[in-house]
Amino acid sequence: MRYILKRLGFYLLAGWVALTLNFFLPRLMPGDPATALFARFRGMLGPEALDALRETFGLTDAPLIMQYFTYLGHVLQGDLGISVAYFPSPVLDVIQGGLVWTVLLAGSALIISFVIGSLLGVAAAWWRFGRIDSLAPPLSALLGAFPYFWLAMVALYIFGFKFGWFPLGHAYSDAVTPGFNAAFIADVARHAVLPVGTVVIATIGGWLLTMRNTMVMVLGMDYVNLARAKGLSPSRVALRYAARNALIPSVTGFGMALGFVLGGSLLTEIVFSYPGQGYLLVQAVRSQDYALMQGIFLIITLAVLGANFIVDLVSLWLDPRIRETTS
Amino acid sequence: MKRGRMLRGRMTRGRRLRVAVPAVLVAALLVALAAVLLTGCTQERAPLPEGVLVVSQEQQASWIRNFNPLTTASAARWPTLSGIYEPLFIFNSITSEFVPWLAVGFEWRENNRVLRITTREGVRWSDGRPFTAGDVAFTFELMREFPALDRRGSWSFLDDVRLVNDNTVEFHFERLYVPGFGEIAAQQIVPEHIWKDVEDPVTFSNEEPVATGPFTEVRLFRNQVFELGRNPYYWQEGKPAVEALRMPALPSNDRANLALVFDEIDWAGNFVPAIDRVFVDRDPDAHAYWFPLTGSTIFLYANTKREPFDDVRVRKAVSLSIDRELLVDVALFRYSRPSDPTALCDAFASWRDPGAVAAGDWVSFDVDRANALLDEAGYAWGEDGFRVDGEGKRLDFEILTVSGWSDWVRAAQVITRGLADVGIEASVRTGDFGSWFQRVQEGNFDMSLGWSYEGPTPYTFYRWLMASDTVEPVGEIAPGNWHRYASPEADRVLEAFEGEADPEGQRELAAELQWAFVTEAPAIPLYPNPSWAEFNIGRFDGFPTAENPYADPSPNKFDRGECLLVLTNLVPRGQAADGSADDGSQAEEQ
Amino acid sequence: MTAKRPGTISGLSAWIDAVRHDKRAAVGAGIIVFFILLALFGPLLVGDPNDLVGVPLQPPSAQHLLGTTGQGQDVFAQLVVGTRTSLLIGFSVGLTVVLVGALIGVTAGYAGGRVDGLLSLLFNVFLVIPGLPLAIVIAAYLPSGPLTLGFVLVIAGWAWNARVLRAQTLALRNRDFVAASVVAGESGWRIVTAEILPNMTSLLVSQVIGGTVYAIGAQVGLEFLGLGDVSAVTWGTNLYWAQNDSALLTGAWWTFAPTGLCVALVGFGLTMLNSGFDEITNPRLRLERAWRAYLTARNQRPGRSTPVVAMGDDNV
Amino acid sequence: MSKSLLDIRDLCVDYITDTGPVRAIDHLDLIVERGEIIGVAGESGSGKTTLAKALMRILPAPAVISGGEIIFDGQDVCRMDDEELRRIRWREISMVFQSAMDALNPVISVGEQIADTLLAHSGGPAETPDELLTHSGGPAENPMMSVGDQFVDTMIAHDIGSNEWARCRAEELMTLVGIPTDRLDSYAHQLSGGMRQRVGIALALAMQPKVVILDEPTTALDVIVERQILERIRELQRSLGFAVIFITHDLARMLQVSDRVAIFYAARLAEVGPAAEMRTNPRHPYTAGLLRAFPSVKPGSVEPVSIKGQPASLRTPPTGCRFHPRCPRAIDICAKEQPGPTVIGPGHIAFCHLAEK
Repeated sequence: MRYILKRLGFYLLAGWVALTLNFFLPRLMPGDPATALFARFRGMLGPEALDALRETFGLTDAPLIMQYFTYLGHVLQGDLGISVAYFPSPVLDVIQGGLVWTVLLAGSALIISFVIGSLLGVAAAWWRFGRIDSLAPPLSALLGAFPYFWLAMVALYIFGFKFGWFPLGHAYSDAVTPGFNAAFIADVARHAVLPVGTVVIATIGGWLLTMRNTMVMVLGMDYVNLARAKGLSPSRVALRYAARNALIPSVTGFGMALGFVLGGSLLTEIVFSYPGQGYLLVQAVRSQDYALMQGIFLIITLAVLGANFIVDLVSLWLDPRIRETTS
Repeated sequence: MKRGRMLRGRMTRGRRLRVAVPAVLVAALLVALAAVLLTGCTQERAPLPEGVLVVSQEQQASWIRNFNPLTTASAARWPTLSGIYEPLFIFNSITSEFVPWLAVGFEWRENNRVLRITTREGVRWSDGRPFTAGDVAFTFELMREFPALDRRGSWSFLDDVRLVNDNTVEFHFERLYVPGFGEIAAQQIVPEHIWKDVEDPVTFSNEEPVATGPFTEVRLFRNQVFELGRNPYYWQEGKPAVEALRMPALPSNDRANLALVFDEIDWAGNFVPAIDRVFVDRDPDAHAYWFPLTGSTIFLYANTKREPFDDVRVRKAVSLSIDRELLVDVALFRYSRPSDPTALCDAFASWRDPGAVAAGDWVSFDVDRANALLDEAGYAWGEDGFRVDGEGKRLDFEILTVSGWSDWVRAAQVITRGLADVGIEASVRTGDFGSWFQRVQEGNFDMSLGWSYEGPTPYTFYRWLMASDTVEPVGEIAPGNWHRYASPEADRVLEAFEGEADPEGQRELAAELQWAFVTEAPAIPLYPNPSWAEFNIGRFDGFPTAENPYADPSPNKFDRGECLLVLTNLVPRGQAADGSADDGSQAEEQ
Repeated sequence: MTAKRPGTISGLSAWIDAVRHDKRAAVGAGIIVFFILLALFGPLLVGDPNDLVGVPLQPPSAQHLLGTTGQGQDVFAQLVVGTRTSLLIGFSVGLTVVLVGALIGVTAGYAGGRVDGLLSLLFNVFLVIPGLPLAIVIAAYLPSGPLTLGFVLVIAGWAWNARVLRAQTLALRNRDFVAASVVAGESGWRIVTAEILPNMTSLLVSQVIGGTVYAIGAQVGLEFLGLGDVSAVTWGTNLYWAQNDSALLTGAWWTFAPTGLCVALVGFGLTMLNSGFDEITNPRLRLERAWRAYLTARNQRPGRSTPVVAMGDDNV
Repeated sequence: MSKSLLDIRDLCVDYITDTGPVRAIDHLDLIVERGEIIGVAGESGSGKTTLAKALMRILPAPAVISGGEIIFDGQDVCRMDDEELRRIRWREISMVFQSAMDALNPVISVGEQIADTLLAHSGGPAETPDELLTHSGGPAENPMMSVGDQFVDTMIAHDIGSNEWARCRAEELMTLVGIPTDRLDSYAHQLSGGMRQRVGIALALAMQPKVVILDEPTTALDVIVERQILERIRELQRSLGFAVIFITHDLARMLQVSDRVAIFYAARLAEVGPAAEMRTNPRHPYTAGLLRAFPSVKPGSVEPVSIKGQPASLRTPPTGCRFHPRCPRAIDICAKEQPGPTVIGPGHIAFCHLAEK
């Protein structure tokens, strides 16, 4: 319990740091976002119109520290400001629609690549010097070295454009009605194959190598030797004794990889015009929609923090030692 | 022992659970993968529904529901201005005419100080309430009260708007400003009975629009796609023939082009490279385009507040060094042609003055004359093959363009080569749109590519090229006239233009403006921009073409409601009542 | 006191060893050397990559080895010149990331106590804040250019190194020879520079390599989004332009395929170098390798139980 | 067919390194009789643990068995395939590892680890319940009596091989080694060092093997706990009748416990003989040295005297008798010729040129 509270405290702190970064970044950077924001309206609008807009966007001349507290207050109430590009929609409304797709894309890619990669890693270590072990690591190192979005472009070009096996983008086709029905789910799955597939291909090697290396180490441990000496069946030794322990560092790494994979899947989203946060973020950057940009960053960060917390709970379940050391 | 049994139970459950969870996970994964592969290989692309026009104009990652036609803070949804709300008159840039729309007529009074507009009778809002002149007056009053809604700056020349009766409204001008008619004519009108209760029309997102246009009913709204159905009370009998508009969210030009090529879009306004090969050849019966040269004119702006561009001879020499034929070839896949000396695009073809065209001999490619002009201006050749100024400083400049705008970047590179031949070193400097726009607006550049501003008459075009009152000091934001050129001659003509309501008189003044331009060379015209328009003629009939140029074909011409001309003219194939029905049904079956 | 202690991992010489004895390390080193040479001398051999040399979107031909871009530039020239800029940014960011990580990680590990608590908290927080979105947001505020790019990559990437180096410092700190120096009253700075850092050389080099892999990947990603200086010629901007010029639509695979392959090859080479090095310096892995070779030579395959080989001529 | 339980003949074990194989057990001959406790002693690196793991063929890479035979109950372990090995492991021959902390899976409760073992050999231990009863049918004061009753209970209550059965068996085994049954759900790190080692013993006894290898089972423990555990092992051995191979570097302790003792030096057997005789009449100078280095803990014993010099390197072993560089009585021949076995008495053999005299 104390462990959970401690981790929770850490994530709250990290969340606060992200919030603070979010607030001060635009204010510390050269150039005034307010000016940039209005550059494009100038000439089209009179000074009165500008002032009216200024107020609408909540840009004031209050002291920085006051602005900071106002900002924190707003964020706590779920008010992330108003998007410029999607004026006058609140940032939260703009983000909401895309979040589920990003979570779906990054989440399923992460889980699939984690499961497959880890299984392959277990296999490579277990049949050490076997075929999997000699082929998989260099191959996955090579695949992992390709930029996600490049793989996405190639996959889209070959399977979408040339062969037409998969749709060219979007999360589902316009023809189906979103909802819990088979047609929609199949459609979403079909649209997810290429984006998820490319992220999986790019990330699977990381899991494979991590798992393989830890597994090789664990296989040298006495408890695995003992398990073997006990005459347990090979699969039981491999999975319950070796893999189970080797999994712990991977799961810890899972939390950290999350942010990384999310970043990569943002790029993939752009290639597939997958309606998640990725394209939205880039669009926000291009249209200098700072409020939206910060909002997306904040939401992504919070999502990653939340996922990390879940990972912590999982490793708590996986590794009884954690329960002890902090209680 | 009791405790032992309890523990025993727990352990057993735990064991089973730990075996079961991975098994279920793996099974689920396998099933998902299999399902995905199967569906992936078997499912074909679903054909588009009949009668629904799929349009891609805005490039957005996802849609946010907002149908506010007045907001300035961001671009309104494309159909908000081109299908939902309607203006008083629509300026047809192909025929250079104002087409009466919600208004049927106008009349200048009191020495062109009062504009009286007669509104159309029998028009109804999409909720069935009648449209009246009161709605027009209300809309303008709303813009006066909330300046953030006054997108065209109408209240910079208006003094008052007065309702005369249910179908007449008077605009009282603060000063003599006949071109203001264009701004008033283009204003989208909102219903008073709805908007009078809106607390803050600036942030009003107007999710269920009530309007006079052909498509007002939001049939579907998702972040990926939305559809607008027909207005049940549309004032044009039997129109629109199109059942609904569908807007898929396509985030980029590239993505929209893919959708276009794969028949997922019926009407788009994108730049498509090598369009004949990439688009038309894939399905010549359905894929068509028409790129009339009615976009704005693309200029090379030289900062006239900086040496040596304050010298007209240098500006003309720069112009003469440019091989515009090569430029349109390399930069634009030959979609355009070199600009003519008056710089007017084809929307103003009827305004061109042949004399001025002949006099503007500096808008051509002639390296010798360019060199002669530079010699004359006193820029001698230096030792390294580039010219130097009076102080011996080499002539080297930056040409600004926007990164990602590859036509511009390529154009700038062609210009660089031409300049090198006349002894001027130029380098292309690309920046993101924001920083580029900031620099040109503040006049912080040597040379830059840029667009022009067009109105219904050449008045707007030349005003933003030459008028003194558009010149801002360097360092301050100027919405136009980034090259900061002031022509007293043009000022005089422009002022006369502001008071001239007679078309013949306007034509004479426009010729004078053209003469001023070709004489003073305030900016260097490169080419008229095409008005991009691609369409699927297999599914819809009635798009404007070179053979039937009844309106501008591009969905990009939505700001002044021009797309309404096209939308109300389109007929789904197979439903066509006229002779084209037969071809249509054949195309349908393919 | 600067001499290396027995039992610590040796430094650079181990790398040379790795390249000489490990196939993977040799392959990796070969790839990297090739690209470094290409970066150094390649640009001298090709023309100006920005020059419009021909009709846009020409497929590969004898005249243009990798065809032309959507703007009519030579793809090969762009690739070669891009190698220089991308590798330069990649390696310098890789180096900086480790320097920053070492500064903070070693300080935390060595100082301990409250300093450690604070610094650890700092890098742990940075570790959980997603890097690429952070980099995108910061890059959006700064003027685009290589410095901005480097800066955001360092901000988003240093924490991992700090964490690893802190752990390593802690481990070294508890070693006898460091403890002895502490007792002998040597200054903290001296202990860090003379005792701790030299004993981390190979880890540091490995981290620089890892950091470079990260930097090249992230840099290409950011530039692909148009957050770099799009007028510069780098691998990332090449891909950005390819996408921008409708490479997919026009079927111009040659505008994006070679660049992506180069990015992957460099990343692959660096990774191979690192893992080959690991194989050599990790005694366990090294012994297993020898063991396997021994068994293979005797027609035996490694199995689950201790192998039995016939008593041969190899009496000790 | 040998009557001995375990007959090790000419066994060689090599560790493969970059620079070639290093021999960790060099031509070893050793016999283990049924039900006896044989102690194996020697300095670290002399090949004791290697021997233990080699017997079960669980020596990990980079080890290979490069010769010899390990005849267990008439079958050569060296000729067995994985499946055959799996069948004899733990049922016939089990082991208590040096550090129970490392040997216990940290993420599975000790109860599950015991249950795992039981379930791996479906059908339960080799003995039938009847045999089990006769096994535990010792003196009345033997604590095994009650345990034996429990065994029967278990068999009646549950099918052999079911989870419930395994659980009950695990509880019995815990009781057997003197750990409260509620610790079954504990994890290794939650137990004290002594308890962990007892769990290790419980594990080793789970399948009622014929021989249990104890690899320095008490190294990490304090003297009192060590004594308790050794006494427990002794008791169990007497009641259950398994043989024990007891590996330690503490010769004095070993002599108290063992029936016979084998002394290793630098991968070779130096001397082997009955414990009593070895204590009083060591014939190898190394054995004598060890005895002085680990004097008996009994009161009035002399101060320990360590053997001078470094243990021999296996990579570059000394020629001739490997102990000669450290041997106080070394003569010329010691450096030249490897000494052969010299029979001192019944079962007492020394490998020393001076042993005969």
